[in-house]
Amino acid sequence: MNKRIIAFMMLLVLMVPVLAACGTETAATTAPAATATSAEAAATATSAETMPTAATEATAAATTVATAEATTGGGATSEIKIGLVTDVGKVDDGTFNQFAFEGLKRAETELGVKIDYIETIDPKDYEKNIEQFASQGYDLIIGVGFLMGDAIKAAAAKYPDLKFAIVDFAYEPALANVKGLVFSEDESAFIGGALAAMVSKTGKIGAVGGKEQVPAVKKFVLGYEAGAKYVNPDIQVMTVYIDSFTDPTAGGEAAKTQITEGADVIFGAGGQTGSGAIKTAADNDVFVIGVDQDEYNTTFKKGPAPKLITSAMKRVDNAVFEVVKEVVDGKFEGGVYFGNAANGGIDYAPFHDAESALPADAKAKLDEIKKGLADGTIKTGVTLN
Amino acid sequence: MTANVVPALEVRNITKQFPGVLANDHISFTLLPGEIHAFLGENGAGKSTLMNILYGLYDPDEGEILINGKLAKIKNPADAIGLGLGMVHQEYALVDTLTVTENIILGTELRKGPVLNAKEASQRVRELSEQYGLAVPPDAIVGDLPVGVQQRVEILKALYRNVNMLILDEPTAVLTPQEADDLFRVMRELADQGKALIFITHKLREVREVADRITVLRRGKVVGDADPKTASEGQLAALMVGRDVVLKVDKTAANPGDVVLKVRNLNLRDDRGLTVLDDVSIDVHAGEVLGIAGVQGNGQTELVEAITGLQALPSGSIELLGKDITNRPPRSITEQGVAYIPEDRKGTGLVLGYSIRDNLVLSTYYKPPFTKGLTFNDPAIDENAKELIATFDVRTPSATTTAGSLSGGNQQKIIVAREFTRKNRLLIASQPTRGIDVGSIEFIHNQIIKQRDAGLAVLLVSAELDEVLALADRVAVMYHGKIVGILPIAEATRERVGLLMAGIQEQPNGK
Amino acid sequence: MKFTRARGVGLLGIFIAIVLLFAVNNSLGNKITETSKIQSIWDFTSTIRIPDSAKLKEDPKAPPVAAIELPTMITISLICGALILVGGTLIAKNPERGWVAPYMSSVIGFGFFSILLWAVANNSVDLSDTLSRVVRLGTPIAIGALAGIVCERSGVVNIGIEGMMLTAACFGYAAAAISARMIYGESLPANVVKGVVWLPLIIGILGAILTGGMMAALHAWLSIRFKVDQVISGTVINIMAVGITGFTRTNFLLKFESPLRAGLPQMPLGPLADIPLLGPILFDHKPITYLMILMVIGLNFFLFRTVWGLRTRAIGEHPKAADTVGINVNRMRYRNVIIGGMIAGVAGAWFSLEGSFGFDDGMTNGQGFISLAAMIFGKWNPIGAFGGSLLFSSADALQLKVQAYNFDLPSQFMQMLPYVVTLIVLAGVIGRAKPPAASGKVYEK
Amino acid sequence: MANEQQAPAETKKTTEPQPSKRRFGWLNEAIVPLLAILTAVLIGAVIVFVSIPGNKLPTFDLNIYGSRSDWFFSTIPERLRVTLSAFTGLFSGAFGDWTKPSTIPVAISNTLVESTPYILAGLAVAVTFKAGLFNVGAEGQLLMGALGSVAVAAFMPQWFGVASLPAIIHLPAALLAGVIAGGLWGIIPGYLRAKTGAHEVITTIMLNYIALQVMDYLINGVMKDKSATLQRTPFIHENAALPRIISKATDPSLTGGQAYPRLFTTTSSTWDLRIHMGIVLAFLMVGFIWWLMNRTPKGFEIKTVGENPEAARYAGMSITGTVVGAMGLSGALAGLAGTSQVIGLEYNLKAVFSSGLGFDSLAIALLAKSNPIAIVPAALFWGALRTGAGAMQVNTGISINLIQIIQALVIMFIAADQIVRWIYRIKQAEGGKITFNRSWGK
Repeated sequence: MNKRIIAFMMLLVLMVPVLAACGTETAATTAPAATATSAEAAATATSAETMPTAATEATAAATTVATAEATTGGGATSEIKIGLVTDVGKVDDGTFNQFAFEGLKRAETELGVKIDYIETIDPKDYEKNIEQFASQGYDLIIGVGFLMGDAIKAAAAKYPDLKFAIVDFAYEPALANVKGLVFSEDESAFIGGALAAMVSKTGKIGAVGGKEQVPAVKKFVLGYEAGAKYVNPDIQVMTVYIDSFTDPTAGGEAAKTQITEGADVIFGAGGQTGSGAIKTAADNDVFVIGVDQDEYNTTFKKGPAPKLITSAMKRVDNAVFEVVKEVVDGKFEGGVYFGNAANGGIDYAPFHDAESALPADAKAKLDEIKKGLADGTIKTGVTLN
Repeated sequence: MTANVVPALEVRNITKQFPGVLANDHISFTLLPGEIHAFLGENGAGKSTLMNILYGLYDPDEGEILINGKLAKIKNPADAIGLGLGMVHQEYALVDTLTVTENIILGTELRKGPVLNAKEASQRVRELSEQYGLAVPPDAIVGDLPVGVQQRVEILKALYRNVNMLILDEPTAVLTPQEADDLFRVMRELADQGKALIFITHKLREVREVADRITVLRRGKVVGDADPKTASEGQLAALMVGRDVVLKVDKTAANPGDVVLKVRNLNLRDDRGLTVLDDVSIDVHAGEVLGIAGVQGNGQTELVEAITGLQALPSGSIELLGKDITNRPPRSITEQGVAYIPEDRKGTGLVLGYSIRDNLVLSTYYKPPFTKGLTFNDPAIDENAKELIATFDVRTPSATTTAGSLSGGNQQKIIVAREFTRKNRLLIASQPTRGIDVGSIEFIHNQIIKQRDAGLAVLLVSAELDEVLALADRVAVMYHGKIVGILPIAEATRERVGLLMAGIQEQPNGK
Repeated sequence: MKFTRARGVGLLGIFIAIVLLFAVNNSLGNKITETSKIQSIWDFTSTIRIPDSAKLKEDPKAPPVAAIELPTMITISLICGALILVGGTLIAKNPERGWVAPYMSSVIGFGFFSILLWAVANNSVDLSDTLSRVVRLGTPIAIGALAGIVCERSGVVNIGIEGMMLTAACFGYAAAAISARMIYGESLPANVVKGVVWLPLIIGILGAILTGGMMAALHAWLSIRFKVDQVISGTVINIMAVGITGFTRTNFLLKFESPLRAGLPQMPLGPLADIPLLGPILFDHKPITYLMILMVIGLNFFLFRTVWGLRTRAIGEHPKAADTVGINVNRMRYRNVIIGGMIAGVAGAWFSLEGSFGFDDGMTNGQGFISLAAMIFGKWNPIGAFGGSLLFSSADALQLKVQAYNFDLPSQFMQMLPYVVTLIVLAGVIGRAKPPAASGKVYEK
Repeated sequence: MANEQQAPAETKKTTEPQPSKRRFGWLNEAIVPLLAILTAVLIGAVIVFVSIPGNKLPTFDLNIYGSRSDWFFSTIPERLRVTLSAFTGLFSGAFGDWTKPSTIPVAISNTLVESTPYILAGLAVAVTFKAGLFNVGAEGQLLMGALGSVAVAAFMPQWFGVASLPAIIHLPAALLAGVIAGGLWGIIPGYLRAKTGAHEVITTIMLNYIALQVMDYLINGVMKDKSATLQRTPFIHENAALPRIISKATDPSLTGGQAYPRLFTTTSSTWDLRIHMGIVLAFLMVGFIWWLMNRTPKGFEIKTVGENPEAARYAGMSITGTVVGAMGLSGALAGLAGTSQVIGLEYNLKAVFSSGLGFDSLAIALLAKSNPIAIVPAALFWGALRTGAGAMQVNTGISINLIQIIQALVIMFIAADQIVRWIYRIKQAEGGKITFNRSWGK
């Protein structure tokens, strides 16, 4: 009795790859291009449309040269494939992982590219995860996060014919097949800080950051401080960094401490932690400033949010979308995309429900500052290290 | 004992099989109200199994139980209690951290809704203890009480549940002879009040003292009934063991030599600050057996552990052959020629999951011939096992059998084999024959005497007064951590030692 | 001179005091240049404010009830001096018992206080806010510790509390979100947008309790029915929890739009909340925090005054004894472990419905393990465990508080503070605590 | 349990109960773990089947499907296909796509690279299991090992004021530093356990958090590569690196000017592999630990302390010494895991987040029932799951958390093997249960 069950189970296990192989074959024969005697690689690329299994997607090409031929030689029938490797985190964790993914999703719907992603669980897997896409000849591979700097660089050297992009990191000197997507977070936060200083009555404002070691976070926080001091040199800025991007409770508590010590505007810069901070602060009736995206739409679920005065936006999504578009249009070049006030890569969000609570001239003043940042007449003065 | 009384309990053909052992083989007996029915048998004769079946802790494979003439199903202790059966376990079923009252009422609590009615419960316990003459402090924490009092709590626990049958499983094992007498008085009183009592023991004298009827068990079978008034100790012993037993150990007079072990002024307190060792000083000479008598838990364990280095000492000194070994690590003491049979065979003496072969080198594994360079020398270890198994008559299918699967006697032989074959000057044996069969007891007793005759100093600790009296050349008695007297064997009568064990000091000049 | 526990603790205390003194001296020395009013490190003062909670609501600038100005360096020196003195006495006298725990507690307590003074040198701090945060952050730890107590008192070690909390947080939030959607549809009716939506929140808490109970049932099933080592079984729970919640979150929760916007509300208890100092600490919290206080008192009562408590203590100490008087040990253990899991579920609800609103991967952040430490610290007594929880949460609260003052201690040191405190407490103070005797042991007849 | 390996050879026994059982002993040992894995994977498949993300399925459309349940049933073929492709993805990610032989070396190399720290950390935990300790601290010990080795590998020449040191000195020094740092981090909880009774489960978890902070502090402070924008240490010196086994020549411009060694150089991308000598070290350690535990007095002491501490004490073994030693050895092995990651694979150390290795290594040691040899297949299985997870996600969009669910189920079925035995009607085996020191206090 028991032997039979075991045997059956064993059989089942053996069947898995066999069945999969069958599935692959069927798909391949139904795919229109498969009947032609075109290069195997091309056929693979085509059949991938209908049958996205690893078996079919795995490129036949033994060398990267062949892969490159496949992607370019596929012509109109071949689909452009974009692979996204997240930093440790998820594609929907409310950090740059999510915003990069949203840019990519927009590219999927608007540009018709095929997108796939891998969520990294351990930093030592960066290289492996990039390899996963590279070895299958993805046209563009996007790495999210400065920690992936070395891994992307290595992969770019290994696969010179593939295109890469990396969020929050730029290479010096630039690499021919990598686009670094960096932002002047400080400028974005500078505007937010200026607004904070304008609405603060106590002369004290607070900032709650995520991990201090992440340059983007630090630039946000320092930019915020600089912006506030630009408007009111005597303003006191309290800063708390929290060693996590996913601890809204700690974020909220940090905001509360700052409020009891007199802060009446709170800036939250650090994923869920920052969102937790501004949500709690808003509940405690002080003004708050969001980060990365217009948090009116995310954290506050499209309102009502009378306390959210603006968000210091960093358009990772736009940058990712743009770089995909460049690939689709065949205009991709290695180098740096530098998102700043001048090119709209950073911005501040509309006031939404807080409009009435703000000083009348606030909008004008902010536009003026933004213009100043864009044309270089105002400098944030933020440098790291 | 009129014939027409309905038996309180009737057991018919109870059979219980454990893996490899037929613990109870078609046992039948009756128990009448108002009688004390003793069950006599060696360890492993099946007494405890039978009682655990009666009390619902085990399910019998066969047989039936009738209570007051009616067929009873006892699935668990709650059923047993409901049917009026109480039990005083060999190892007390008392929760040390709870109070006397809490222990007594546990399971049948006095309550106001979900809340305990502590006051009334305590009052009830007080009344009950007065009614049966069993004095206990109702609000004391049980763990703080002496064993004798704990046993009273156990009995009260049963009485509190209004039982009319009470099983006492080896109740005298931890009592002084005087405390035991006290217990017998209580038992008699209970019987006079109409309760039926089952009294389990392996001590012949006790059954003759208190029982109305005796059933003897051997290897799971009833081998005979006896009337305590007529049966002699010899007859009972023969029935119990199945052959004529030598109750005396053959030995010649001691021939003491130099002092081997010199213990001076040991003092020790436990975690709670209670005195465990109180200024203990003893000498053990080469070629003599110093027996330490005393009720368990009076500091014997700590004394022995202090000598063997297992217990750190704040004060006092221990010398072995003139060399100070106080607070030395156990290994260095062993290496100076100390063999030690620990009281807890399974917990301390052996690693039950290891093979016999490995257990036989448990304390010598690290040195040649058992090691060669960095690794074990397997042929030597195997050879050692083969030799000792043969010499010490360990009954086992093979040397790779795990120690845990052997009988208690064979387990003890492994320890004895391992310890006695080293080069020793001092032998410490703590409860060396507890819970093992008569054959093994005899074997081990003879080995101890052999060691003494070979010139070793022997320190024997036993809670069995008979064992001490049979083996020792001098008897030291411990009470509350103190050595209350040291007697040469010729002066050590059961009565004198018994009084000392109860802490009653003799006045030097007679009172 | 023997090295004993008392001496070790004394040495550690002296070491901490000296390091603290040097660090403060150094750090304040660096600060002198920044301001002109202060000439030497002795001129720094730290102000402790007790605000007027009643008036603060209308006027954020209302003057405090009291503002105690302490000379920073002198106070810290006195504290450290006293700690060094007592530590020295410990080393010299080597007392056998009764000293270690109070001394270590005061080293930690006064140490925290000194760090606070140090951070607010030349500044002021709101005491009632700091202390109320201690209670708030202590809530999940204390509830977790209670869960641990219920399990361990009945003889089952539960290191799966972390996992139970995490799953409960996840499914508690899910229950609230989904039920809100079912009751209100895609968006809340206009009249409740600003108010509190009680029904789904209560369903959420119940869902969390249920989830905790189910995870605990798995733990009980594995460790009682299958006699799996309880530490392993707890580990299974912890790993499983990470997987299940992560999977649920990405595959379901994130795709689900709930009309619910806010979690459990602040519930000041009327005039009681306006009492200076005491009000914010005890009477101005969210529901689960009040519930925690009730549970601590309640469990203490149930454990020591009721039939259930007596039996629970008995099966955790000596199951055989309980069995012989007719208590079904394993059934009772099942029941208690599940009750423990349900309590852990309440702690889980705190994370996703009270502390913050929403669920994130790993949002319990190891608090379940700290709960266990608090339980051990409290010697398996609810009140003691509550004290332990406050000790740990005060490390957390302090860490959040001092950072707001541009404190110059590296943030990593502040971040590791709770864990270091746990370690010190476990090693120094409770080394001798006696767990329930049968805890961790399978009961076999 | 003890010494069963050498039993059959020399003892001349007359009655060996069941010779056939003995001959296939390993199969009996392995059948339950295998079935546990199988069952866990099947349950995983059911989970995938039920919860396939919408973007991989035809969208629910009221006009076509009528109701949700219709939709569910009508998508069953599609669900089956995606489920299968999830697991084929898992397989091809871990072992290569066998229809395209060129993908095989890289995939297998990746699996081995992933498994290397699992083998070492699994061994680390297995050693403590043998001593009756439950070491959850492999993660912290690994981090400290990585820190120690990177300190020596990247900075040691600086301390002596030279440009570089010969490999014969530098590589062993780096290895040793990692082993010692990990070992010390393991000794702390060992000492606390032995001396104060503080339970190792909690102390090691606390030490994991502390290790993370210490590392974070150092990497952002004294050990930071000042020239890099990344928070990482400088690249290690090439003479301190463990060689890769076969790969293309590295580009020094990518690796801080260092040219890292390899045993065989290739120009083919197929054979440009990340596998490094760390795996060889891991196998050596497996052999060493087996030898230590089964053939030496020290191993005997560790096992005895684990089986019965009372008896060990009575037999003259030092409990404190053994517990501290076992934890130190465990820490050293975990430290070696971290070391091989740094000097064999990454060549520098980044500020990382918790990777859950502490719990993974517990699971591996449980799966292998603490048998050093069995650690290898257990770690390979774990490594394969992790390596394949990426491809699975690409194929199906299934959350990587599925892997964690499968892993937890595997441990559950291993720990409660009665469940598996009950499902497949296998008789209960003798012994083999692991037990730990149970109480929290002393």
